[in-house]
Amino acid sequence: MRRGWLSGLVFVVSMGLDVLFPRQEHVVFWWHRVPAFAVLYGWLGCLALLSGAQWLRRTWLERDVDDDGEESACC
Amino acid sequence: MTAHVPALLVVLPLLAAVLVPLLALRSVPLAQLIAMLSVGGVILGAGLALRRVLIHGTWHYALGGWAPPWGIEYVIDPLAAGMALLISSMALPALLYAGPVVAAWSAGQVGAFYSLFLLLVTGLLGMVVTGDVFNLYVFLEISSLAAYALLATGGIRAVVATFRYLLIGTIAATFYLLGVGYLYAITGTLNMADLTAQLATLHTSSAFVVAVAFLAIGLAIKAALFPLHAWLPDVYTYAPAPVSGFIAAVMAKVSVYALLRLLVFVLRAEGAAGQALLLLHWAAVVAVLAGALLALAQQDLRRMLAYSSVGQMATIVLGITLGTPAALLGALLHMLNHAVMKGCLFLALGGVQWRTGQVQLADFVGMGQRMPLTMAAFGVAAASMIGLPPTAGFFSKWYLLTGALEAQDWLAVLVLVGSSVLSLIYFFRVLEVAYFRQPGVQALQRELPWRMLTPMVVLATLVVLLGVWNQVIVTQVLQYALPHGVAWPRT
Amino acid sequence: MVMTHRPLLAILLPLCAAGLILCTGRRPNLRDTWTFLAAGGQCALVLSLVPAVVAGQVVDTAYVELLPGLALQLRADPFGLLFALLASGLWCLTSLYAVGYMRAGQYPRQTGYFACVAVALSATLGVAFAANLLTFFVFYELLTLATYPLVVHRRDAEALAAGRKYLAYTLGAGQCLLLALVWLQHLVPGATFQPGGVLAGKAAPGVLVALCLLGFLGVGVKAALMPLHGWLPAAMVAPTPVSALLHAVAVVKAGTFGCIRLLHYVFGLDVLQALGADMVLASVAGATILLASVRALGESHLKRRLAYSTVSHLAYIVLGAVLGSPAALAGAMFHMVAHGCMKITLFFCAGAIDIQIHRLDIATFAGLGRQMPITFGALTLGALGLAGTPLCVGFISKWQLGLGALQAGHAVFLGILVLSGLLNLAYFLPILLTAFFGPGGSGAPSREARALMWMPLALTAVLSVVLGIAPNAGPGLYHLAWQAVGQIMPGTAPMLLGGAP
Amino acid sequence: MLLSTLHPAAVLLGMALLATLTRGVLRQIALLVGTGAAVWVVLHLAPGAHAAVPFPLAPLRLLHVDALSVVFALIFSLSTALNMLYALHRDATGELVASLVYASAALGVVFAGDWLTLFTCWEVMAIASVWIIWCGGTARARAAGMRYVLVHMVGGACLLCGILLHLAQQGSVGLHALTSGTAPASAAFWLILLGVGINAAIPPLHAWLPDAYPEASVTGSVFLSVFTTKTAVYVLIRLFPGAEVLVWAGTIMTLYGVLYAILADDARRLLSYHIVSQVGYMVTGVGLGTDLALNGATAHAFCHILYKALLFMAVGAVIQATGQRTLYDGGGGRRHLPLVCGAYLVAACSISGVPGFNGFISKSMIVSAALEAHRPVPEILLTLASVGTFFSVGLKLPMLLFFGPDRGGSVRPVPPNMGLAMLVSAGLCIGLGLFPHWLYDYLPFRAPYHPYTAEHLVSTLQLLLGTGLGFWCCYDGLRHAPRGLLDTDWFYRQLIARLFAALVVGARQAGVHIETCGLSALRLLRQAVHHPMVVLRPFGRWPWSAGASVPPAARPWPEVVYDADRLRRPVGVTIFWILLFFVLVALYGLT
Amino acid sequence: MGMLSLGALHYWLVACLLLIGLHSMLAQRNLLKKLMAMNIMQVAVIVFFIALAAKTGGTVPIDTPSIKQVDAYINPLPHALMLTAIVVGVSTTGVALALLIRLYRRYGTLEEPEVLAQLMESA
Repeated sequence: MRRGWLSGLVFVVSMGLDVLFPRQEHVVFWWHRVPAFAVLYGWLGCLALLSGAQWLRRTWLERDVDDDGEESACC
Repeated sequence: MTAHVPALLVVLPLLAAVLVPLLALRSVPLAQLIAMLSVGGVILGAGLALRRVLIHGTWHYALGGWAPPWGIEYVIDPLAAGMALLISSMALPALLYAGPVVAAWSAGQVGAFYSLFLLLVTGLLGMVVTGDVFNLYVFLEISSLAAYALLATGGIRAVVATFRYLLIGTIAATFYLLGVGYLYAITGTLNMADLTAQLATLHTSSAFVVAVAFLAIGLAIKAALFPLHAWLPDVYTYAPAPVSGFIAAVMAKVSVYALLRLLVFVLRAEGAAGQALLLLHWAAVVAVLAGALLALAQQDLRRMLAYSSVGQMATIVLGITLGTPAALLGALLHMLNHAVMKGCLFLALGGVQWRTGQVQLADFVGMGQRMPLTMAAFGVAAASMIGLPPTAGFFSKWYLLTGALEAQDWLAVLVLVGSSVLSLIYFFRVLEVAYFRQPGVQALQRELPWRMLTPMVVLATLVVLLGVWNQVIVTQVLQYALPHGVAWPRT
Repeated sequence: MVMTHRPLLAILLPLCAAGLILCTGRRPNLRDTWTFLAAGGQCALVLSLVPAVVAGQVVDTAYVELLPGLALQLRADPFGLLFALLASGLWCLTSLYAVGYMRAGQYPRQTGYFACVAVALSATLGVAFAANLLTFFVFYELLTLATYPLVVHRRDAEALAAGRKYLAYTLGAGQCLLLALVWLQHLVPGATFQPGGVLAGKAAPGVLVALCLLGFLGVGVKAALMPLHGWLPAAMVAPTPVSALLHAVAVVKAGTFGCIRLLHYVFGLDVLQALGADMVLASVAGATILLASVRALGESHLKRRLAYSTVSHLAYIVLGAVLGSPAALAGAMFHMVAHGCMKITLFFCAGAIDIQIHRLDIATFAGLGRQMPITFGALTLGALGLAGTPLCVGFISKWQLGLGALQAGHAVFLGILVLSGLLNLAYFLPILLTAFFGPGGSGAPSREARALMWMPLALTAVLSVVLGIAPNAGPGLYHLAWQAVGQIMPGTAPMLLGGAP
Repeated sequence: MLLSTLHPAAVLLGMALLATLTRGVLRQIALLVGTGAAVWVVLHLAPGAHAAVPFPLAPLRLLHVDALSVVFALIFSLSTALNMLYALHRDATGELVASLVYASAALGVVFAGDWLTLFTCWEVMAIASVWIIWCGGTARARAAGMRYVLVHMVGGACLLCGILLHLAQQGSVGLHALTSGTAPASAAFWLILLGVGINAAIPPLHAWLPDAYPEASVTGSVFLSVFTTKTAVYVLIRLFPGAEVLVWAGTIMTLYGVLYAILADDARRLLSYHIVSQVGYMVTGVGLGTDLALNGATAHAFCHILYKALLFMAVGAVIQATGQRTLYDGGGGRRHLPLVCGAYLVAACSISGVPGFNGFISKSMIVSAALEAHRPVPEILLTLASVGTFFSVGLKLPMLLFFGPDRGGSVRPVPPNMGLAMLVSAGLCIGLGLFPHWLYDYLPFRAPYHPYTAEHLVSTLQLLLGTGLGFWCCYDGLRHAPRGLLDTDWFYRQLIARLFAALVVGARQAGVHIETCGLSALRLLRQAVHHPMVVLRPFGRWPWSAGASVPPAARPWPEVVYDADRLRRPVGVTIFWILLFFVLVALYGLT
Repeated sequence: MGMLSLGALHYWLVACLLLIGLHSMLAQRNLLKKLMAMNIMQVAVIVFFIALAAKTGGTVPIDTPSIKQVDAYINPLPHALMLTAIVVGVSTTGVALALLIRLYRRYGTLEEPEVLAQLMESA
């Protein structure tokens, strides 16, 4: 619960900062104008990557550890 | 003296044959010496004759001064002289070799043996030098009779074999005689040259056909052409070593010579003669393989050599019936080479049998260590039979193959190659056992006495020398021995 | 045109040595001295021919006429000299090694062994210097006969069976070659080896096809092309020096040598191309390269694995010879040298291992590399070289062959070559892995074989690296190969890239 | 001046030779001095220096110095020196020699002026590196090494084919960019790209890297992490600048590596996947092909080598000290190994692109290049990848490995040379981060860039902050028992290996079968030959069908012996043949 | 020609003799009988040659003072040949008989099958 509050707080603060001091240079794509985009993107990306990875593992990438030891077929 | 060389070729061994038994009662070595001297004289004479005919051409000699075609004429051309030289020079080693073999016999037996041997030589020489078809019959029978008697000295199995041979051989001689009779009936002459002249117009008549059939079959039997070979294996197998060494080397070849002389030289391979040659060709094609296969089947090595002779004789006949220059040269060269190497093989084998009593393949384990020189001679001759360069056999195979290619007779090509592959197998089998199998117990070395060793070593050396000098032989001698109308080398 | 008897002497010298060896069998040291003298002398004689040949002269020797218009005739041209240099040079090292091996293993019948090897080398030189097919055939058969006793040296049932197989294959092939020879003489009387061939327009296509079949059956057996390879693995029962010198260098190379002689000095490539025979032969060679490598993977016995590897690499040579582009031909010729150096190294190593641990099953080498570092170091170099790793001599020929395949417009053969390189690694690397990194030592701790054995194998290993870095080192073998190619395909200026200097 | 054309690789090769001859302290000193000397030599190379050697196949340009090659040579030699310092306590001669040969081969690639030299050094690198892996000594290391070398040899084969095709098409042996021409990409182009791509670990050709690197020894994997992929990046910059396909390949690489890194349990495997991810940035840079992008790729390679080596050093030190390899069976590294922990954090900050560390000054170059090239998708995805990087390397790994609950267990002291090496590396990371122009002055292309702008700092910090929060939220979901990960190596590890084994066995059985068939046929034939008469008998009653138990090799002669006495026929038979033949000849003649 | 004027009768005789000889050589199991058959065959040949020599009104070719012209004599050559042939035949028979005696002493029979059988056993 505390985590949720804290995240929200940080997000709000940084958005405020961004609103107060809007970005001048390196504005090429639309998301560069979105306030606090970086924070949001980092937070969401983090969750997305993690869940995506977990999902990948569960669906395809499971395998038991011990088939690394096998010698190569050519031996 | 040199004028009468043709007669001497026959008379010398004949006289010796009469003389030797008497001398033998006095002293066996002297008799042996005389026998060998007479054969040596024949070699000398044959050499002289060959030299002369090569220089001055064919040598006609009217026996007893009766002019042909009424009298008997001896005709010596390069082929006849060459054959005479071959026969006599194969006889000499056999005689030398016979010494230790007959050592145990009584003087009378020894005398009889040598005299029969000389009679055999006489007969074969006569068959070669005569120019008269009936005279050829007489000499054929002389040689045959002497051969029967000699072969029968090989023990009881030899007696059975010889009697069977006698029956078949007499049939052959009789057929030959009938053939001569038919020729005489339609031409009224017995002289070969005269026959040639007379028959120029007659070779379509049915009597001629029958005559050719009789001649061809008769001589084919004597030449042991498969399937008329049945007399040969037993005879060669059970004959005493020196005899088989000589007989296997030349006797059948003289019959092939007669076949060549009559069908190709005298009858010019025209009409029925040509057809007979064609049939003989097919018979030979079968015979080459049959002989080799049967040889492969044998465990008794003497019998193996006998069957290999069947195959090789067929090879010679094949060369003759192919008829191209190279093929004929190959046939003639193979007569020479095969005589030398087969003689060597039989002498070596006989030596082994004489020393150890073993002729079965299985018993030859370690023979290479026990009798090194003998087996070495055997090996060289075997290599030549297989046709490995630079031994003699390679070159006759070469000419025969070339001839078959000239004639574009692919079947003959295959047969020739196949037979040398088969001979490779059955001779290598012996060498492997003799040299490369570990003998159970290390048998000590017991080599033959020099009198038996020398002939086979000389022959083995000859096998190689003939190979190296075959070019000389072909260009200096054999190409003049070809029937006229066949030129070599083609350009 | 230079007349000299040195080629003849190079052939006669070992024969005399064989005689002396047989005579002095009772005194081993004296006996083996003859081998050394003969090997050295032969090598010196062959080397002395190099300047004249490189200068572009044809070194001919007096000859004896055996058959009308057909003579036993010797000639030293660049290609023949290449082969002669390879054989005689490696004989020098092998004779050292063999003495060490036979004595360390206390082999029986050493006298006969050394005599036969001498005869075999004389025959090999005869094959190399043969000026026409007859001479080639004579020495080719002599080579077979001289090697047979070496194959059955152990004299047990297995050895005898192998020997029978060996003779059945080789002498049977000899008959085919003989027939081809007679036929050739019938078609082109007195033909000698001519760069570019002598048969163009001399015979009907049908006859040429038959002749082709016979000829390549004849030489294909010793070259161990795939349906005809059966004798080579069987012949591995022979003592290892025999497998090294004869069944990796002399005999099998005589086969490939014969292939190239037939292809480019008798038939002429354009004749074969007109028949379409070249692609047939190339396909057979390509299939052999791959199949033999796969068979090698299946073998757990070192010598048999090496034997199949030999089969595959001989097919490289045949392939390069038929592809018909200069680079490929040069690659093929040089691969004779390359494969010779590397494979003889490997067999030497096999022999050393055999002497030390009396086993050749690869699984038993675990940890042996740490105990015999020199042997297995040499083995590593040889193996990597055969796989065509750069800096080893094998890379030079592989590069040439690949480039030649592309020049000839057959990229597929480049694929086959690199694939075979991978397969080579697949069957060599496990050996190194087991030997160097395998768990623990196998049984009793072993050590290097005696100096007389490890020195030659180290030398050949170094040689195969030196030739990889400087292919023209010494007598300039690479240059000789290109000289021969220049004779066969006139006007092929060896281009710098992928080419000769 | 001779020094200006002295090949640095020669120095390292000399060191390798020296390492085989000497032992103990002498060798340690020699190695340090020698590797340092190599750096010095690189710094003193004359730009544009050439050293050509005649060679029969093609003239070799062994030494071809320009700005690009100098940067890579500098970082290679530098990190060789550092890694050598790190490995100074080891007494494994084989591994040391292999490492030095490996490094010198990498230098050889960097300075290669022609295809032949390039390929040669390429192959040598593969062999030397597999030697290092095998020196790991475990069964897993042996197997992984075998897979590694085979994959690399396949790559080498592709490269060789490509090179030969290229040479056959256009004669010149000099290296030049294959993307410069307007001609459509040829087979040679793709083959060479494939060969290089395998070394650059571009998915799906990357699996050899996480498979093999974790299996090497602690010091070995540090060496491995430096050279192979970065030489590939160098070659890509040389040959394929601006190849569009590389943009996407690189972008995918970054995310692919990150995803697997999030899932990885083995510390060094996690780092290995991050090599894939980081190299992805460089590949994208090469693909973008602008001067800034190429500079970025070069710079990133430079920095990456430094901090990645440092990461491996730190993790290696942990393994050296506690013997634990995976993240979950321990922790508390903070308490026992404070220095290692600190060094690791420096490297982690670098790789995560925290301002003030060297990752920040190089990675941002590539992202900005994407920005300037107006490539939205790569830009956004690369940013996402850096999020993942910070997540797994910057937070997950240290949380588990250093700050996790201490499970006790003995802790061996870390050798001082290791610590020193880590300190120096960490110093370099920070130094370059603070003074970017140290690096920028060396960059080959002319493209001014300033990382430390306000917005850039703000956005970067925001991103990191967000990532941190995210990690904080889902921290608990990370603990689980170690599990294996399927990757593209499944194809050759399972599929191809099985098929290949089947092929080998099949071929062998087929060969044996054929031989046995031939033998039995021969036996039959021989039997028939040995006794021709029996061929005439009906098949069932062939007498040799009995004793066929003995192997044919043991039977030189047959069971059924030709017995002349049994086969002797009465003489009448022959007479019959005679008459038959007579009739034949007569009839043939008469008709 | 003169010789045909007798008609072909004696040629049939020759043929019969020859075939009898050959047939019984082929068919008889006794070796002695085979030998006798062989003699019959040879006789056939002799008759054949003599028949060649015959001519109508010719007398034996012995030089008698009363008969001067040559063609009153029959052709002497075949007779001379046949004398030789007879000699050959007799000696062949002699050798054969000698062999048969040895065979009989060893095997106690002259029946070919029995001899062959005993050969088989003695092997």
